[in-house]
Amino acid sequence: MNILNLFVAIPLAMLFALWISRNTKQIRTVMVTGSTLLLSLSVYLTIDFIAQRNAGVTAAQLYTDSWSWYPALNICYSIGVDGISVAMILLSSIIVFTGTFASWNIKPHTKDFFLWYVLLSLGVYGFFITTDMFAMFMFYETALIPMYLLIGVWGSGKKEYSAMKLTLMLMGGSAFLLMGILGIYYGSGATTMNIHEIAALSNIPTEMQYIFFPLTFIGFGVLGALFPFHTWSPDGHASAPTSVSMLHAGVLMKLGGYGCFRIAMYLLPQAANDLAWIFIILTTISVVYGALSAISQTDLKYINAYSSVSHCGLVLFALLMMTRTSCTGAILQMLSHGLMTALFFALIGMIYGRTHTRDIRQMQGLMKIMPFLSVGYVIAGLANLGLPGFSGFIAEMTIFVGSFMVDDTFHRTVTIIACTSIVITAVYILRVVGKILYGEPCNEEHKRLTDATWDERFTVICLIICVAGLGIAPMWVSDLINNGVGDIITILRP
Amino acid sequence: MEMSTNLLIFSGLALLMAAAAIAAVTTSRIMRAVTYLLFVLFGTAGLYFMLHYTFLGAVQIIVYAGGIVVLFIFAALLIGKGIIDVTHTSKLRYLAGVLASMSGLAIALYLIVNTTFITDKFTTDGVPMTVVGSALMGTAKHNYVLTFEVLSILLLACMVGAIMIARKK
Amino acid sequence: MNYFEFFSMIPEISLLAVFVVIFIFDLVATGRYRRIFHALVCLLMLGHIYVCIESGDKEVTLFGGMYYSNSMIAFVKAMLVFGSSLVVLQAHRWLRSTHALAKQGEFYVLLLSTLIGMFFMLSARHFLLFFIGMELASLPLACLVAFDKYRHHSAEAGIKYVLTSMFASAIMLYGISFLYGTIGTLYFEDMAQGLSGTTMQIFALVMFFAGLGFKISLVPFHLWTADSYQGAPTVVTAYLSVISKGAAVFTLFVILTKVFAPMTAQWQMMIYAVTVASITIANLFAIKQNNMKRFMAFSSISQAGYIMLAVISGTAQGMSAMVFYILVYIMANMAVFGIIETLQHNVEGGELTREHCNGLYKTNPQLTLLMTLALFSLGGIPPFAGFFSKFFVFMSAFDAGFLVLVFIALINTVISLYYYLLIVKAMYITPNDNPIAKVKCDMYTRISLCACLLGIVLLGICSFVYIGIDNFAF
Amino acid sequence: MDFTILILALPLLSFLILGLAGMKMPHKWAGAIGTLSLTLVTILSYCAAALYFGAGRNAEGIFAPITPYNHTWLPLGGTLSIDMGILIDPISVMMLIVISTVSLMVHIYSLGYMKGERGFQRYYAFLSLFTFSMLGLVVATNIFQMYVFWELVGVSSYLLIGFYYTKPAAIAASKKAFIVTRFADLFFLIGILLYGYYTETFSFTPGETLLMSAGAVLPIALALMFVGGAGKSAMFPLHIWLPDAMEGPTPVSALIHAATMVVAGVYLVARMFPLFIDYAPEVLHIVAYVGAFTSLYAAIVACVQTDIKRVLAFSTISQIAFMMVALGVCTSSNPHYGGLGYMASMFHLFTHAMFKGLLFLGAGAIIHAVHSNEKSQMGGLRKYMPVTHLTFLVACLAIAGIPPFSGFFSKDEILAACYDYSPMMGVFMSIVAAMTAFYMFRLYYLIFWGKSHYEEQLSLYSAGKSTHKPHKPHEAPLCMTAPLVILATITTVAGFIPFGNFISSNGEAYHIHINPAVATVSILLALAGIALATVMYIRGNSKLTTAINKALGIFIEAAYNRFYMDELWLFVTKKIIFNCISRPIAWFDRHVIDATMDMMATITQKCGNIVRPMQSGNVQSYSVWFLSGALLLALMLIFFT
Amino acid sequence: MTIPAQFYLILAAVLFFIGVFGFFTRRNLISLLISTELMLNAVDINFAVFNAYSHPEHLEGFFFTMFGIGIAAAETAVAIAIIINVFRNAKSIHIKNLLDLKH
Repeated sequence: MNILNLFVAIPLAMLFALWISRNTKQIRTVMVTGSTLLLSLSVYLTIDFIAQRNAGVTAAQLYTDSWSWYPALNICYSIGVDGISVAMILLSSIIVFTGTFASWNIKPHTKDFFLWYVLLSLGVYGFFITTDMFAMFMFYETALIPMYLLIGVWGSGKKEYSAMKLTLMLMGGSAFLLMGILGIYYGSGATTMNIHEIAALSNIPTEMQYIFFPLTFIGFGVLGALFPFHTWSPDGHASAPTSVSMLHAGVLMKLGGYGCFRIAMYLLPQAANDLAWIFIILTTISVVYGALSAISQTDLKYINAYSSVSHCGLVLFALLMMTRTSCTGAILQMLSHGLMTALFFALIGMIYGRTHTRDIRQMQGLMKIMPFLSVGYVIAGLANLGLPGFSGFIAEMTIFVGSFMVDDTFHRTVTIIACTSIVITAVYILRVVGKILYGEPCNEEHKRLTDATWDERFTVICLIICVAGLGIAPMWVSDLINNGVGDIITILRP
Repeated sequence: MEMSTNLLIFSGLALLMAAAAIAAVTTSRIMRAVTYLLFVLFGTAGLYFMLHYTFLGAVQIIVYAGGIVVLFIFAALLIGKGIIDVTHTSKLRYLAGVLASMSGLAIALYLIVNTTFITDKFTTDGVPMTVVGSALMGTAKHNYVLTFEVLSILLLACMVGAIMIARKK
Repeated sequence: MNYFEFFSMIPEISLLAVFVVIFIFDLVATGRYRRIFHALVCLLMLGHIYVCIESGDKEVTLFGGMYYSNSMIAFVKAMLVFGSSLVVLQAHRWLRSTHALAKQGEFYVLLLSTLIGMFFMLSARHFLLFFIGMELASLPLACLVAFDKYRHHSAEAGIKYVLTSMFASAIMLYGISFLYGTIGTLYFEDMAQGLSGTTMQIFALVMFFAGLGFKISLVPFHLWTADSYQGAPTVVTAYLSVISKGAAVFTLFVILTKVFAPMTAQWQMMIYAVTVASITIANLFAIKQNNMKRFMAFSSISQAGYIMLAVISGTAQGMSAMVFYILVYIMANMAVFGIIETLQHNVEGGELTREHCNGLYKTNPQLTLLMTLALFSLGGIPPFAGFFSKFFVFMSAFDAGFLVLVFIALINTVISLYYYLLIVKAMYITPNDNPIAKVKCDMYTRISLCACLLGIVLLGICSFVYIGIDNFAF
Repeated sequence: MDFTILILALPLLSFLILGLAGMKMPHKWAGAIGTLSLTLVTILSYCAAALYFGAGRNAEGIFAPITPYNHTWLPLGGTLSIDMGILIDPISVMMLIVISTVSLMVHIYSLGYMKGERGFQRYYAFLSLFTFSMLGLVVATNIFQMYVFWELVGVSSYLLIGFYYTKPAAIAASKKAFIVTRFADLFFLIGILLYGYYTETFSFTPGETLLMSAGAVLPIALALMFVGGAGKSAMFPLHIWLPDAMEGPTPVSALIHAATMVVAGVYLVARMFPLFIDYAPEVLHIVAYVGAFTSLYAAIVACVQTDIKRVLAFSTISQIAFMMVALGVCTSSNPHYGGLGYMASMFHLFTHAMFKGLLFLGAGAIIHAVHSNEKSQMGGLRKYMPVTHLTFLVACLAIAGIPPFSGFFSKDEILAACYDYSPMMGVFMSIVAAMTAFYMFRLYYLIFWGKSHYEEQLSLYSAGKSTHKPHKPHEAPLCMTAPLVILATITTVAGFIPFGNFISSNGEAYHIHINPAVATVSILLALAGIALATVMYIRGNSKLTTAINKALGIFIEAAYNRFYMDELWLFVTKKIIFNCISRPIAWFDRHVIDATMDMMATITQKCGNIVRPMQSGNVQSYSVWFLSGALLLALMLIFFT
Repeated sequence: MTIPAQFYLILAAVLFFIGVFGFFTRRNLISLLISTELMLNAVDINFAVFNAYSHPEHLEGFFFTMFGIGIAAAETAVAIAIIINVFRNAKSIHIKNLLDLKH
């Protein structure tokens, strides 16, 4: 029995258990049990993975296994993880776990909410554990579609429009992606769908790579909020319910970066090298543009969504720099951004749940009313603007140092441009903190509001611990990632 | 001589059929249209006779002229005689119809004229009834007992369906 | 004169036996025996699935090469019988209604006769048998479309269907006549040698294709579809959209690859154009539809376009992808139609529109969920079967080198997703004070819906069905 | 020296305790925990200094740096990694002493100053955080660790400035401080990246060969780093945040914005000094010019401000600029007198921390007494607050450069170094020094001399012209005056520390020589400044003052408004960046990019309408389509194959 | 010497497209049906002619024509039944009364 299968099996079991559960208590029991199991399983996986690495196991992928699925089409259910996937699985587990608590009191249709929620996480886990392009693509789309209902039914604001836009744009992206995947499969001689075997073959003709690299990269890039395909993000995030925003920004957007790296760049290395400059320009725009857009927003979620555009842009940016350090930084940034944004969205959701507005012009002095949430918000903000001691700092620094290792004017220039985002980030974060948390409460109704409840506190504290933990002791996770990145980088930069 | 007689008969038939066909699709009264159709069907039977397919000609007269046209007449009478068919309701649609059918005709004629079919195997022997009978009843290649049986199912089903639809209760 | 050859056509003869049994039962049974009529038909048909599959292990060529059957064809027949059984299962409630009750027997008879016609269409290796099979499959269907005699819409749908059908068969026959004229035979295996792709043959090909395009309802031969689907009784619409279409697609594939093999370049180009048109135009229509059956009509046109992606490849892979697609399509579409059928009894006027679906989730959560899954499957969303079938179809077309076509189709999936989501949105999101009251399904419908649900969820994930199909291909 | 880890650990621990559990504690406990940990830190720092300097010089005649801890924190690939460790060398030890002393004083002082304030525990938590960060900064073993703590220092400063988070001015000031320094840090970061890439290490002492290969880039990297330092140390034009930062509690201003954090920039340059002097002397000159200009600018502005904390803030800017100048005028020609500026700068850093801390704490006591920052609310306070008055006077004398107070010695060395560099620079800086004396004594007189605001108000009240009974100023409690006295003592005697023995540019010891010419000139100038101030302000605003004000009207107005630098910055940020860049981008995103996506949907919908007539419901037109479609297909196939 | 086969084919084509023309332009259902009969009839002629002139070895065209006539009869029967039903429902067989289902 391969431990990785449990990551698919547990959500499946949860789906079934949810299906038969009758009341809220049972639903909560199922969710807490399931997500705790998943979390402990991923912690175990991480520890065991590191232990195996320390014991000198050098295979690129561990826990590999493969079952033939559609033999005629060379489709297998192949699984295996390297450091990157392990880190991502851990991240997903944390977000799923905390998201469960963040949606403790979700209404109405609690059961269905969690059904779709678990289906989404099933897709996410599946994507990270599989190494077969078909299975990856399947899980990828499985993770996308529940978003529609989660936003549409349980969201707020112009949720129908946002949900539709988000789904269609992401599905449009996956249309590109499917082209890319088929191109890779047939380009490599149609003998296998396993990404590692394709990489080992490395026989895709360069002209084909030129066609399919942009398709694949844009396909994943849409989910990674690549400029100019990012516009689903602000609307989608603004309308989504708390835990869905968390999961979406925290994990789902990471699928994009992961996919870009794992499939687009890994399997199409020549094109990645030759065409990277186009996407570097786009991602640089993403980084600065997202941050600048965030400055003048007035809706908390919009601010954070644009901030996500900026930060996720940085992920893709770093990946395209294609140095070992920058790619490690990119993965770190995924982790860090996942945790921080989840924290942010959780807090915004909690604040919104009380004030019923997200307009920063209508809130003031929340620090006095809800100190816990406000302090949490300040911490999240500081983490987001890259304060040392939090995860954002190590990720950004690794990225910048790594990107600076590419020694030519173009890359240097864009790196410096991307660096400016750290200043802009500070501007919009502090603007919000100053506007809504500080000052005297301006709204009489707000004065009667209460601070966080226990489940909310739990969510926030868990996430803060993770963000700080990653920021204070980055070495183990950096090592973990570095190993995984190395194999891909050797292909990209032979 | 023979040729010219044939040609004469053919031309007569062809002209008659074409004229009757045009009349059938342009006349404004249904009964007349049915009658013109009957002319065309008889003309077709005549063509079959010219091809020495006498059996086919007989079938044509019995089934078409005797069966189908009677159906038409019944229907026309049932629905009420004197239904006026107005041909020019929408000019645009009419024009589109004319254009489409004429271009279709043009293409078909062009292709027919420019394609060389094998046409030298014509004999005046005709088809003996025994050959027709055995082919209709045989199971070997170029025999048609299967289609015959399937057609019988088709007729049965259509009968059931038509009666079901047409009967009053 | 070996008339025992008739008994080697096991699926057809047994189906004919069922036909006769039902026909006689309808004539003689009265009173309480009639009550078991429906159950009897369902059982006989389900039993017939077994017969079809059993017959599939050997290859038979009968009547001097006019009839041919192998495991793939037997499987497709079984699939069609299965789909028809679903239709019959769902028809129970409708057949109980006063107008239909008197014609119950006719319904079964007509349905089975069309099924027999499709069987012959599938097994035909001669254009005459093919044509008669096709007519047998369409003419009684016209009666079924017009089955609700007292409903104007049903009659209108029926007349539109039958007139278009006759027009289409005339065009098709004209094409076939020229094929015959240039080749001199109508046996499939002999025709391939005589084909050389002359202009006349191209013309004949297109004319022939137009006739089948009518049955599959491909653009531009599709215009009858929406009207007939809307007007016909819902079960008949379901039958039209899945069974009739499935049989026609398979036949088209066989004829294109067997007969028109020398003209592959030409027909591929033809199907290319038709596919692009079908998917795109049907999608454009579908986003504007409000009536659910009409909407499903356009959805089915678009789906037909996707099936064409498998046809265009003309390979074994394409064939298995196509059959698998049809199977999955049967499941998903039957689920949707089953729900439409169930719901529309509770709707004033009997025409289900999207507004009626608003807020359905509150009152009928299970039906809503099934509907959602079915629509997701139609839209190609994993982990439901539709995703797999779509992926395989794309793969086969990609394999054959139609990259741009695949891309266009992929972009269109986004549009199609949009309109499927519109319905999901109506059911889940749009608020409604008076949603359709809680509906209780009868047992037959419930069985069929469960079968559909199982199919939607499991057909993709469990690969043995596809593997089985793949073993039969060519 | 292993115990030095405690110097970092204790404040961190106290921060964590206070931060996590502080809200549940009574105020006294919180203050006790903070102060106690700082006391221990101070003791440890002095021990470290004693042990380090007591161990004597090594064979090369220098105090060898000790690195008791250095661990990889974050490997960055290649030879690069971020290390965390502790570096003990003369300047870091000196900084340890400065920070722990001032911080301890501030901790004690705050017990009284902040008594009863809401968020008292939070205040101590932040103080501990700041102390931890600042200590971490000075003991950094490499430039990246420095950057890490640099950022932490910035954020603690942000938190402390915004301590009174309900006050709009405080919020704005904290934001401004953080963003301006962050902006400067961007350059610092890029400098570090350049430095790291070319020298293949982040350590302060890269290998010679690597340095040679990095030769061309090194000055750029160092210049960028200086920009970072300039931001933190409030050099023109990045100084704008510092005066506003006075919105924080006054002890915080004393600690962060006078004594310690703002000199981080100077410390940075001093830390990189060996590289500056050997590889980028031209950058050093830039440092000198920037410093000189800043010092003049700040001195002019300080002369006309009315808010006492602002005066002190500009005086801080000016004094830090002195230190920068001192570093900038160093040359590599002569081991000692070329590096005199370095020593002088460090010396001034030390003495300035003490007397400026003292000034701020004194100002705090005054504000505490009169509940205002404005000079107009003060006057004649010497009767009411004798201790504060005396200690304040000591500090003023020190900053003005009157012997035997410590400021004289350090400033004199700076001036000497300036004269060595170029007479122009010397004269220029001497004038600034004179202005320093002038504005400090202007401040002193306006606070402690002249008519008492309290008495005026009282007489108005007793005459019935005012309904508001004024509050009588009173001397601060012991826990506030004690730090004043301690710092005054240090200020008085610190000048006699043989600083050159401990700190010099190349590590070798030497004796400080007072250059009699320079000393005389500077004393005379200082006295002149004091005399002018005395004439003008001892009795409040004299006629002379009014006359001068009139003569220089516009100029004074401009100076009072800090030469509109803030407005300029505001224009750039608010008008240009916010209104002309950010808003258009946000607009562009919604109305162009997003609209394009929406437009695709709309076009699809429109196409849906366009094709609709095709489905007319007329079976004949269906057939027309049918046939035309078939014919078109046929024609297409015929023509294209 | 016989009549060229093309003559027959041209005649059939003319008849066929006259039928098509009728189908496109007539306005009542029975006329439409009559037009389709014309078309089917033309096709039958084609088959018979091809059999007689081009491929007389087997009787494929012959039988096609024969079965075609049968099928045409069946089609007509069904179509007329439905037309009668339409008439019952709408009291008219004019095509303009059959426009309920559209768009």
